Amino acid sequence: MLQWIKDRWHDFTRAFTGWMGVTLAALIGIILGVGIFTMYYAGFTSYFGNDPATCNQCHAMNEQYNAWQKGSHADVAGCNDCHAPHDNLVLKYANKAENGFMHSLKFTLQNYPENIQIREHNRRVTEAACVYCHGNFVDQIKNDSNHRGETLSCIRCHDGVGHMR
Amino acid sequence: TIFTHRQESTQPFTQVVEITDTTYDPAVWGQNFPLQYEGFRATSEFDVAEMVPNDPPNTADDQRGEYLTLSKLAIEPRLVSIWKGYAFSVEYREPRGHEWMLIDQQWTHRQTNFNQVGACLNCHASLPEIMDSLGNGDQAAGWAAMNKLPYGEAVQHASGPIACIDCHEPGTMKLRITRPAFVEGIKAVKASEGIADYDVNRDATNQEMRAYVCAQCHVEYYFKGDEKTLTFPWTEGLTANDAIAFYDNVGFSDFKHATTEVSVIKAQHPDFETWSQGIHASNGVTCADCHMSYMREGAAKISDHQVASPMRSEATINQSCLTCHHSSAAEMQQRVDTIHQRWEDAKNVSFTAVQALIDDLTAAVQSGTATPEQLAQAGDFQRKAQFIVDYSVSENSRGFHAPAYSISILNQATDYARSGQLVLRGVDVDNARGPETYDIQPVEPPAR
Amino acid sequence: TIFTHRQESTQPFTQVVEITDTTYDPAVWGQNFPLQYEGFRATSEFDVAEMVPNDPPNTADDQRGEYLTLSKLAIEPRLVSIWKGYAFSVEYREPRGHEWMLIDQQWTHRQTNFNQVGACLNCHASLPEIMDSLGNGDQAAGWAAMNKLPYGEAVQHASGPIACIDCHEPGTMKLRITRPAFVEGIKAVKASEGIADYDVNRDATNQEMRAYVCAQCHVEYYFKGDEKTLTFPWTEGLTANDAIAFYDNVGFSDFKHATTEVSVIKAQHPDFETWSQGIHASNGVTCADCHMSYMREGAAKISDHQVASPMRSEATINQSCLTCHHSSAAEMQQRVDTIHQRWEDAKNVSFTAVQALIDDLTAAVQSGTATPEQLAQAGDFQRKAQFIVDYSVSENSRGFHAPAYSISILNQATDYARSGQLVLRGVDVDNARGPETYDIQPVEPPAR
Ligand code: HEC
Ligand code: HEC
Ligand code: HEC
Ligand code: HEC
Ligand code: HEC
Ligand code: HEC
Ligand code: HEC
Ligand code: HEC
Ligand code: HEC
Ligand code: HEC
Ligand code: HEC
Ligand code: HEC
Ligand code: HEC
Ligand code: HEC
Ligand SMILES: [Ca+2]
Ligand SMILES: [Ca+2]
Repeated sequence: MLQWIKDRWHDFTRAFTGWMGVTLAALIGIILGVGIFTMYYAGFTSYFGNDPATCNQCHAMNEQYNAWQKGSHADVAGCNDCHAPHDNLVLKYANKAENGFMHSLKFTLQNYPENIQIREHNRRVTEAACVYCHGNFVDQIKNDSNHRGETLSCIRCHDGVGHMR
Repeated sequence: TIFTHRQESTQPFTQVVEITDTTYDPAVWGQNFPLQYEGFRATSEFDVAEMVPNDPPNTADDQRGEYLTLSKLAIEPRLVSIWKGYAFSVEYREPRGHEWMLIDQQWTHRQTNFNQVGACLNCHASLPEIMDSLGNGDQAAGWAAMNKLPYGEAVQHASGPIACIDCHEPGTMKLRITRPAFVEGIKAVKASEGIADYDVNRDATNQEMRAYVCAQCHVEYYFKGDEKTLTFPWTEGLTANDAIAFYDNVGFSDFKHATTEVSVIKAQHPDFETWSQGIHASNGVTCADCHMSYMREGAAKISDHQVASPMRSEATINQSCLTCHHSSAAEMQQRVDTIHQRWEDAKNVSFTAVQALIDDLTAAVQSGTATPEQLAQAGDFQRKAQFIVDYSVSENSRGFHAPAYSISILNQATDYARSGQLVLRGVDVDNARGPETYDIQPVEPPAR
Repeated sequence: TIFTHRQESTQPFTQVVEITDTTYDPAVWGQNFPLQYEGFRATSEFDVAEMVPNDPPNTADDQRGEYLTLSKLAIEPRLVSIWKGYAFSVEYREPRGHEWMLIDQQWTHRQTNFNQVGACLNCHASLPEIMDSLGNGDQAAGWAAMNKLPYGEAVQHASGPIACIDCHEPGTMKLRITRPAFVEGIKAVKASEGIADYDVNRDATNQEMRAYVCAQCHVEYYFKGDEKTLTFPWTEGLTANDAIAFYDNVGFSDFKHATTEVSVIKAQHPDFETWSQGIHASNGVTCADCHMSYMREGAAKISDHQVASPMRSEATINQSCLTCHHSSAAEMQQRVDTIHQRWEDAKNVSFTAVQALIDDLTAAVQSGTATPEQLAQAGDFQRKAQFIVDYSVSENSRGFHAPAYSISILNQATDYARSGQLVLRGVDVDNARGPETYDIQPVEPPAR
């Protein structure tokens, strides 16, 4: 029974992706207030900042935080350099709000899998961040993908870059 | 947004010369892309330790240079047995780099001492120029003409081995398919998967193209009908058994075995088909990922155009395997060695059985002791068993591209070969029955 | 809530009771480690869909509860064939969780209707208590006594299935080996690798122990001599062929096959040996990594003590496989399915051959037509072929623990079984010859 409730809740929260998710999450969030509380507790304001320590407020992020510290990018990129959109401020904060809310909610309910998996839209944000910094270096190898209207996936090969598992 | 703009910058290259549909010469492309060109030419390099002297070199009869690759017929003499009556029993060697493809084909005894056709050129020369030249601009007509011409005539239209234009679209540098045989072949595969009207140059993803460009040549093939149209046997699917089913359906055989008189099929380099059955393929890891891995050249990252074994040095293992496998070069070499060894052992089990069947059938034909039904059945087992063993040996990775699959087909070959022997002794043989076809009850327990 | 999570992380273990060498009851350990205990007890759970009703349940003759697991003899009836003349042909089922081990052993017809010995308890009960009880504190003596006692007597000393004390050292909670058979077995393996005087409890790394604790039971075994000493056949190494060599060397057979009269060997659950031949083992991935993967409990990470299939739910796939494989649960399930299917197909090829040999040999014995040499040779082929197929079927991962290896041994089994059939027809059979043993020259090319 408990599993069933967990599963249904899981389905429900899966609906929170993309723009629709942002709106939905915000609405329901206000009604429930639960996630907001956690966000506050975890440091609501700092969630919108750039300090990786903020992310590590939640022990759910320990693994990534610790690995990031040992990884190749610790000196050059913080969490948000890879996980927040670089192109426009509105999008950046909308994305953060949605993520912040989702994570808080799930953290509170402990409704997240043992190995957290990046969601598709967040993966795209991250892949774009790679190109933001390494654009010139990878110009040539992206040629064919560009012509096909595809985005070359960097993490297909460089999956350990931010924080080796 | 900024990202999409960056991703869409479609002209990342410095254009020194203009490349058109008739820029056949790779050296001209090389002016725009010197790094890729350098790697491309380096496919002429080889390890002398893996070669034998061509003694005397460069005679009028043999222009293959100072060295030849090792003879696979000497390494695995049972290949001679299964190919008795066919050109392959005369000469068959290890391959070497792409720069050698035209020369090696022109001077092999399989070519010089037999009547071959222009279709051979599909995979050993730069094709666009030949098609344009023979078709006067109509590539389809040029291709049809080339396929059925005698080799000696067709080769006059070839100016060299594979070139940039064979894999890239001039101008955009997009990958593209230039071989009609692959266009048709992959269309059949997709159709069998329920995808209608597949146009590879229109529908393939970048990831797919990174395997498909190779799959124009590194595949099993036959020359169809009097037109000698190069064809890939893929309508049933991509496994070895699918290929056998295909040839049985269309009633094709390559030759009649000299001593067993069985009509048999020759398998050639099914690298692509085998790869497609492995775990790398199902994870989207392509030929280019391993054989043309990215390398850093100054401020840019490019694809290593020295197409060769990724295991040839610690540096290349690092550059290909270690990107995905967080391990060491030594450990990766170890894994590959284990896979090779296991495959080698399995091959020996199967090939011993195939050789035994051929010996038995040869004796039965000579002595005239077997019934026609027995000869037909045993012959069919020979056809299947030797095709599979041939398939596995002709595949170039010695089991690596799909370890469990490669051994599973060898297991079938063993069963077929031994079954053929049994049939000659009048045994009714069943193969590969499922448990549900048996009716055997558990034994009653003894009283306590 | 977040408060408790933060607090939990500071104090993962609380010592409530003291645990000593004689704290046999897991419930007592559970007071210190409630989370592990909870998982441990949950091995009693099962999926009713994979069970059949035990009708009527819990009679005086059968205390196995309301459900029994599926009969493997019904799923694969050829098992009955190879085991004719042995208890296994009477009842053999799918295993279930650890909590059932003692009950399932006590009430299987293999036990109730045959004379079994105390050695059976090695792997189906908590051992330290039995050894202490039977040896009055001298565990070695207690063990020797237990092995040869009739089962019905020995089981009186067993208070339950595996417990914490079987895997953990009281106090430190270090992993430890409690089974003398494994201490000896692994010593022999290490000796064959050139490591002298290996003491597993002193020399094993933590990583090794994460497999070794399981390898005390999930291994092929036999009862040696009149002492019925539980022994693992590992002096030659850990492969299936090494086991055959071992049994041949010591001249051991489990039983005489009822219809072929051949002395054959029974293989049981070689999960550890098979795993050791796979790529996970060579990368240091252990049983515990997949079957007892780490899980979050509040802020603490613990080992999931509900030992079971990692594929049982999306959550467990995530928790085990996805720690290393950056993929999705669905994709991992797909990979496992592919491996299972390929193994199943290979098993059917081999088993069809083995069944055919048994039928042939049975007929030959009945008709008395074969020579004694033929019977002996064909019998030896039966012994090897059925042992390998048995080995592969008794292994519990259906090919997963070492996909290519599992199929490679089945290939040998196919060859052996068919060879046995040929021998009965008077054929001289060669197996698995290397290419260097043949003398076949390439054919001379025809003149140009
Ligand atoms: C309130 C606790 C908390 C904080 C603070 C937190 N996270 Fe998370 N995060 C979680 C939880 C819980 C999940 C798992 C959600 C799931 O699996 O659906 C998660 C998942 C993720 C994911 C993967 C899932 C997805 O949405 O794509 C990313 C990426 C991520 N966090 C990044 C960050 C970054 C960057 C920060 C700091 C800016 C941060 N997190 C701060 C709790 C937190
Ligand atoms: C904020 C800018 C920034 C972002 C975002 C970024 N990188 Fe980097 N990356 C760098 C810099 C600077 C270096 C050089 C570090 C050094 O030399 O030690 C680097 C180094 C690397 C390296 C070489 C070191 C190694 O780990 O092997 C790789 C590969 C790489 N980045 C890939 C990526 C990928 C893939 C992403 C996206 C997932 C990414 N980078 C995102 C700035 C960035
Ligand atoms: C250099 C880029 C980079 C940096 C810096 C970075 N990440 Fe990531 N992160 C990634 C990439 C790439 C992925 C997707 C990995 C994958 O799917 O294999 C990812 C995935 C995640 C996930 C989902 C879990 C997973 O492995 O898929 C979480 C959670 C996360 N990051 C949190 C963080 C936190 C917290 C920080 C800062 C301490 C951080 N990241 C810093 C690139 C980065
Ligand atoms: C036009 C046909 C053609 C195409 C396209 C082609 N190959 Fe080849 N390849 C050949 C031929 C023919 C040879 C053998 C040349 C010889 O031995 O003279 C060869 C040789 C090789 C070798 C060397 C083998 C050795 O033992 O040294 C490798 C590796 C290889 N190819 C991989 C690839 C890969 C990867 C691709 C795609 C990126 C590819 N090939 C595309 C025809 C082709
Ligand atoms: C469908 C593509 C294709 C066709 C058609 C083809 N080849 Fe090849 N050939 C290859 C590939 C790929 C290799 C390298 C891999 C190998 O040796 O297995 C190769 C290797 C060779 C080699 C070097 C190794 C050896 O076999 O001794 C020779 C010689 C050769 N081919 C001759 C021919 C001749 C003669 C024909 C026509 C009868 C022909 N090829 C038709 C693709 C092809
Ligand atoms: C995951 C890596 C990987 C992928 C993907 C892969 N290969 Fe290979 N390939 C190998 C390895 C490893 C070998 C064995 C090389 C050796 O033993 O030196 C090999 C061997 C070969 C050889 C023989 C080379 C030689 O020097 O003997 C050819 C030809 C080849 N592969 C072609 C292909 C083609 C065509 C594809 C795609 C259809 C492909 N490979 C996909 C890794 C790969
Ligand atoms: C198919 C695999 C693959 C993909 C996809 C890929 N890379 Fe790489 N990348 C490599 C390899 C291999 C190297 C190492 C080249 C070398 O050592 O010469 C590399 C090197 C790099 C480096 C330099 C590392 C150094 O040592 O300085 C950076 C930065 C990088 N990649 C970024 C990216 C980015 C950004 C993307 C996506 C646009 C990307 N890569 C996509 C395989 C890949
Ligand atoms: C056997 C097929 C083949 C041949 C021949 C070939 N290429 Fe490529 N080339 C590839 C593949 C595969 C890629 C990777 C494309 C991708 O993933 O986007 C590539 C990529 C490139 C790129 C994009 C940048 C990079 O390095 O990834 C350039 C430029 C290029 N090739 C130039 C050339 C030139 C110049 C020649 C002739 C001298 C040539 N190629 C011959 C297969 C080939
Ligand atoms: C672009 C990524 C990538 C590259 C490059 C790559 N692999 Fe793999 N490899 C994988 C993936 C994904 C798997 C599946 C197992 C997993 O998820 O880890 C795998 C599995 C394997 C396996 C086990 C499966 C099997 O087929 O037996 C071996 C062995 C292996 N790789 C060897 C190699 C070698 C050797 C090379 C280089 C020649 C190589 N790989 C290059 C991604 C890669
Ligand atoms: C004391 C002997 C013993 C030890 C030690 C042991 N097992 Fe078992 N295991 C058994 C027995 C006996 C069964 C079957 C119980 C039954 O069916 O009643 C079993 C059943 C299982 C099953 C359930 C199979 C199914 O189909 O449900 C798994 C999984 C398993 N064991 C894995 C392990 C792992 C992993 C370890 C080590 C961490 C281990 N075992 C240690 C004896 C043992
Ligand atoms: C070396 C350890 C070991 C010994 C000794 C042992 N078992 Fe088991 N037994 C296991 C393991 C492990 C399993 C679970 C895996 C499996 O079923 O293959 C198991 C499963 C079982 C099962 C449940 C599945 C089935 O086979 O129907 C029964 C019943 C059983 N054993 C009875 C016995 C009897 C009776 C004996 C003595 C004759 C015995 N066992 C001796 C380890 C052992
Ligand atoms: C890399 C992961 C992995 C490792 C390591 C591993 N296993 Fe497994 N095991 C599996 C998978 C996957 C299955 C198939 C489960 C299924 O089909 O439900 C399996 C099946 C089993 C089963 C049968 C379970 C059932 O429910 O039918 C037993 C028993 C078992 N393993 C024991 C072991 C032992 C003992 C070891 C160590 C010697 C081990 N395993 C190592 C993944 C693993
Ligand atoms: C079949 C063997 C087995 C049995 C029985 C067993 N454990 Fe464990 N236990 C393990 C393994 C394996 C580990 C992981 C040890 C490591 O990697 O260091 C472990 C780890 C632990 C740990 C360390 C923390 C953790 O979770 O990793 C505790 C505490 C523990 N077990 C308690 C218990 C208790 C209490 C019982 C009985 C109720 C028990 N165990 C029964 C095999 C077993
Ligand atoms: C602790 C790490 C780890 C865990 C947990 C793990 N694997 Fe693996 N797996 C590996 C490594 C390492 C390889 C070797 C290939 C590579 O380097 O990627 C591999 C290879 C494989 C392969 C290809 C090789 C083969 O045997 O065919 C498959 C399939 C696979 N894993 C499935 C699984 C499944 C299913 C699970 C969970 C039940 C699992 N793995 C759990 C590390 C792990
Ligand atoms: Ca062919
Ligand atoms: Ca046994």
